[in-house]
Amino acid sequence: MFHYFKKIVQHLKAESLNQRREDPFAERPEFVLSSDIDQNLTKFREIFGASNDIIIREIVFGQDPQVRGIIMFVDGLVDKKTINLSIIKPLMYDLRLIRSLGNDKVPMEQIKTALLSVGEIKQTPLINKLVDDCLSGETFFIVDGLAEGFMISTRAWENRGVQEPQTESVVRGPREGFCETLRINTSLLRRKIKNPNFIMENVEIGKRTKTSICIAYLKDIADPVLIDEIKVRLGRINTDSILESGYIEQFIEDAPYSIFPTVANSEKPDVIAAKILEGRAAILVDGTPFVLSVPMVFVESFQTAEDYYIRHTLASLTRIMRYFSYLITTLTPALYIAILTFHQEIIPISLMFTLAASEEQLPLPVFFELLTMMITFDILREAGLRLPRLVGQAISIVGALVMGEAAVAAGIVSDFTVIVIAITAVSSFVVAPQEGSATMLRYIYFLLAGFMGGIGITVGVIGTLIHLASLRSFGTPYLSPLAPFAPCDQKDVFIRAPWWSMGTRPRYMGVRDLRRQGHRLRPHKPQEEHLS
Amino acid sequence: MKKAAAVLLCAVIALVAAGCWSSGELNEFAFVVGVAVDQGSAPENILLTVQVAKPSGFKSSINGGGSDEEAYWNISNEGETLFNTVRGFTHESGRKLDFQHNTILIYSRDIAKKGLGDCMDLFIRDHEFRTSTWIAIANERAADVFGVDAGLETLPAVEIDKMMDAQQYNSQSYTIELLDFLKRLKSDTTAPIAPIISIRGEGDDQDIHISGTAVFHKDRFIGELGGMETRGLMWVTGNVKSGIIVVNCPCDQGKAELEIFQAKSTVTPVLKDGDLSFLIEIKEKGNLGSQTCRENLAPTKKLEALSERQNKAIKTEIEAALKKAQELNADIFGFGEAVYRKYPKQWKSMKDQWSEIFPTLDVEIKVQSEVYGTGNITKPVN
Amino acid sequence: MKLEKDMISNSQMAFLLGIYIQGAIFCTALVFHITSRSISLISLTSLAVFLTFVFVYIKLMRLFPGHNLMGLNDIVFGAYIGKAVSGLYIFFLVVLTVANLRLLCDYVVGNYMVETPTIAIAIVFLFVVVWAVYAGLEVMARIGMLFFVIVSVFTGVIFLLSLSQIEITNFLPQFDISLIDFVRTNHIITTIFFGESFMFMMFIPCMKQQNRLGRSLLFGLIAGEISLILSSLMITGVLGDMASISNSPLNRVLRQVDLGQVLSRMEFIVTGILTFSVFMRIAVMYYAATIGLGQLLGLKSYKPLVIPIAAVVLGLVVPIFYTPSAQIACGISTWPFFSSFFTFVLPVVTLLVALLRGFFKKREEECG
Amino acid sequence: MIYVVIAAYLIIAFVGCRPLFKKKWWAEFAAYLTLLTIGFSLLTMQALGIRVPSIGQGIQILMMDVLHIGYH
Repeated sequence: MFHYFKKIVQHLKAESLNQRREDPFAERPEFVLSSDIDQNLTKFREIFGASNDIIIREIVFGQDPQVRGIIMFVDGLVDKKTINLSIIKPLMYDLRLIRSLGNDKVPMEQIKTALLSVGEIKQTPLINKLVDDCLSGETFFIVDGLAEGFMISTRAWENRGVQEPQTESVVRGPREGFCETLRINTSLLRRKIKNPNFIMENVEIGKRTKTSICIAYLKDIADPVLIDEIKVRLGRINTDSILESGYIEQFIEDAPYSIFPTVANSEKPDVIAAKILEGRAAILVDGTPFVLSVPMVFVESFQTAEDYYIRHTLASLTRIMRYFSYLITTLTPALYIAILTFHQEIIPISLMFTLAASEEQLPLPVFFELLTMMITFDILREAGLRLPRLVGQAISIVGALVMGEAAVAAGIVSDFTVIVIAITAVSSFVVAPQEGSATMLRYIYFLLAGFMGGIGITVGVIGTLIHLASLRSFGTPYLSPLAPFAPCDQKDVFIRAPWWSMGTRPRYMGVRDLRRQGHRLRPHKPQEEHLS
Repeated sequence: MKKAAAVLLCAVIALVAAGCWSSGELNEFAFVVGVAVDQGSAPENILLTVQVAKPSGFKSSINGGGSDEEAYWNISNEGETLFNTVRGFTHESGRKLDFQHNTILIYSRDIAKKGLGDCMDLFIRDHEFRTSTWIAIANERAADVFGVDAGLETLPAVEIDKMMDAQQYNSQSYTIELLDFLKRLKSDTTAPIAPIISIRGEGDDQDIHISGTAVFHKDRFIGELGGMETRGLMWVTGNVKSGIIVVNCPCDQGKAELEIFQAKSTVTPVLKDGDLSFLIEIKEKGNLGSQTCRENLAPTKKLEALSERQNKAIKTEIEAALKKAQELNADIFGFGEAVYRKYPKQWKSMKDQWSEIFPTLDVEIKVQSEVYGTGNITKPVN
Repeated sequence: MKLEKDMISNSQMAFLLGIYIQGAIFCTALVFHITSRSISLISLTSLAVFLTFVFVYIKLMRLFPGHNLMGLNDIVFGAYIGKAVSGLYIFFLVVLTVANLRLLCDYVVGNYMVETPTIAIAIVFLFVVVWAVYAGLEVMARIGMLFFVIVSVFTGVIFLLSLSQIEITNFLPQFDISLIDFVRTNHIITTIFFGESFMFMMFIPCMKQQNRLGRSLLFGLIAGEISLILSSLMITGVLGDMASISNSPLNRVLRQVDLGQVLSRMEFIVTGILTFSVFMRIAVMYYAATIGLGQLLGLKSYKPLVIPIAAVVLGLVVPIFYTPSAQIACGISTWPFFSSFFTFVLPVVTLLVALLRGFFKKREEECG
Repeated sequence: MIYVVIAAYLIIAFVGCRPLFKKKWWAEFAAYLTLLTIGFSLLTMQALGIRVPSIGQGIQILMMDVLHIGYH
């Protein structure tokens, strides 16, 4: 008890101290280039230290006043060919063509405009800016006697080609997936939505990693309040490293303690484009193929890309089956335990005796037996994921089959338990985005059912619905087309209405322009034309 | 963080507080499928026989091996009152009896004669019993009924349950659920009825036979209806779903069997200035099932003659049931209720004298049957 | 002056009232002890009777826009008596919550979890009710809408399933009950099924469109009433006279209703679904009690009050009635009068006093 | 059983009062504590087996015997 109070006193003291400790991430002091090139040289050597992939090349150019210049770049991040052909070559050979230079100073303006045949050139005296850009793939070129350095964009590095993403495989629909470079991802999106209103704003987050993050949205559709809210939340992130969009997701999401995700992510450009066209905003993070999309609603995780490409009848049926499989994966173990231990009268007579027979010689009570099977299943799933592709496949198949059969044969587990576990296992993969919440819910309901039977499950379901209804994702209620009931949004929830009838965008996001299509687009036979 | 910790703590307290009070593993229960109540050795005692399913018996039958040992186990216990005999079973079997899966409730004839009242209350009050179980009266000792081998099923009680369902195909016995029996028991005038189970044959080729109906006055067994009278009763109460009526052919050289498809009955009390009479109308649709005479019964004239005879046959059955009921002075048809429904005010005065009015009640019976098909062939082969 | 910040739309309020009325499904046990034949007809007449009181409530709300029931009392009765009347209301709300929670626990313990003590079930349900009340009115309105759809669908399905077992003969002698019984059943249904929704006066100021109050409340009442009528029809049809002697006729019917061998014993799942509506009923009552108390004590927010009142309710659940049948006996004989004093007499008195004060003030201005 | 009740009382009182104490909401603080003590005293009485006055019975007696209102 005493220890506890001591901790509280320390906590109070630390709190008062906190205001005075200076913020570790304050901006670094600003340095400016000097006109003497040797001084600059020593400054850069001191900044970059001993890393050998940074190349500092001294060149001499100009005819009568021999001028010294320095070119600096990071080997591997730049395209060597452009540096040699369009920077060094013109400086060394072509300079002599511009004879008409009169005065003694080096004609920097003329070099920049007439000589260096490169796309983008920026000028800046600040060393920090120079260093940051140099490390992200630009080459910079300074000249003796001039206090400004040139930034020439020559970014080109090895990156993974545009391949089919592993996580969301699709039977029908585009197969391209995002890759690690931000510029390629934005180009993939730009190819999908060729519209000047499609804005991509860049933000730089992460003191040490300087990851560039791009907020993509449609100016005339997305709700400006949403965009400002995203910027505010991104602005609040004060961390030194952003390596994956998951960091961003956990920093900006609405309910950090909730088991339900409130920020959606996807690897496919067509999915993200569809979400942007619906009025959502996408957040692309450099260095990861997973793009976030906010706001997210619970119903969104039951919609897959393919639902919108195949015909609406089959799409609606598969979507309803997804809802059922989510219920099955969360509730079956709990119901099995509740029925077996609390409400035996539910079981029909014929099933009753085969069940009792199989439960007869088992050592463990049903609760622990099912618990062990559930835990083994989760271990198997994790093992299957973590191991390299070939071995992973083998593990999950071998594990499921052999272990299940052996356990039944050895008489540790009844065959009904294996069936229940198999059903829950299979149906847990159907709703991929909610797999995390499904596993958590399964264990929560299982414990409740173990202790209180049917009542436990009822209380669990009511509690989950309360939690879901109180969640918000960027201002949009989490169960929004269902809980605050919007009748005309129901066309895309349980069933996917045919395309020609999906006239308006979802209303729950406060979208500015609701109309998505014209009216009366139902395809009809030619002779019907003049009848109506 | 503090708030989350507090909420979690409350959750755990709530969970543990609930605890697992009324949970029980499957192997802690002995599942009862049939209950039989008999007269105990001493006059006021009751002998309770219970058929319990033995799970091990099922195990071997699943993976193919013939199960020599029975899949059920009959235990019986004797005591004055019902509930403490039920609890007394712990002397016999280590597991607690679980009546949730009980399908059949059999009373022996002598217990029924003495009165079911005192050994019925438990089956309504306890939360484990369901009112959708069958109720039946055994001709001799109810315990023996559970001893008979189960024929197609693994448990005799389940076999009886299936037979009770099958009775609707020949409408020879009025199968009734506990709820209907209690409804009749509760009403002042209607007489409760229950099917009769008897065992035929001896030694190991005994089999269960369900036929006839037992009639009660309040909760005492007073009489019995034969197969034909039961059918007459079912015509009136409209419970006939299918069955066979045997009539003589129009040419009187053989028999024709007509299958009943659909039967509807309306019972209307008629009260004309004080004296009460009943009108029973039966509409029946049937089909010519088979014939032994050589005559060609296909033409409609012949079919009408057949339906004429069928009307007479149905009428005789109903009259037989009526005569037997009036003999026993037991309103098994629910006439009293019908009068109450139609003339509530007058019923108040007639209610007490109903036991006098009913035996001398005149009932007019109108039957309108229709034979509309002769199956696949028109004329008999030879 | 009201403590509640978030506003809910009219349709959400209507559905909340609908699920609230459906929550009275376990109270049908009370009514069937007197007569079992003409319950559904009587509930129609009692709905008509209650409509007159709905106009009283709406008139009261129109007189003082922006004030809920507790704020009203201070204005109408002045400071001290107003506080006393609000105190009475809150006492009645707490007793109501405890009685309904007790009814739910007895139903569950009586039929499914026999050896579990009532307090354990009460703790579990109260935990979820506290969670819902903590989440606020808007969240409750949202779940209310969801639960309303689920419960209505299930009641409809069960009714269809039981159609095969319903006998018309159980209904027929419709009006042969004595006048006293008729008035008595009417009184019970009006107070217990509908009267106890008087606390919606606490939420009327939170509705967005104040002009179309009547329509949404009426819709909620009728929507809730439909599924109550369906279930009472089902009970009367299947059980007939047996309904009057069983403690919980609803459960006996659910056990009787079956469809072939598979669906034959689903009553524990159906009861789970029906508990949704009773949960919502208890949550709304509990919420009204906390809001009222918060306003009475002049607190800044009702949230700190939620857990203490849960403790009080928990303390009262077990001792409020000694046995379930004692609750039913009290429910039949004295409870209607006790609750109609609060739900009908007090609001009418408040309205009269308000009108009189309004009348005197106008006279003073004229001649003063 | 009594220890569980007292332990629960202490935990809930401590966790609930601390934020109110820090935010200096004295009215809520007082209301919180009084109601909590009432509730838990009822619970402890039940846990100790003391016969708690039952409201239902009170209503019944009040209405039936004192005011003679009620259906018989």
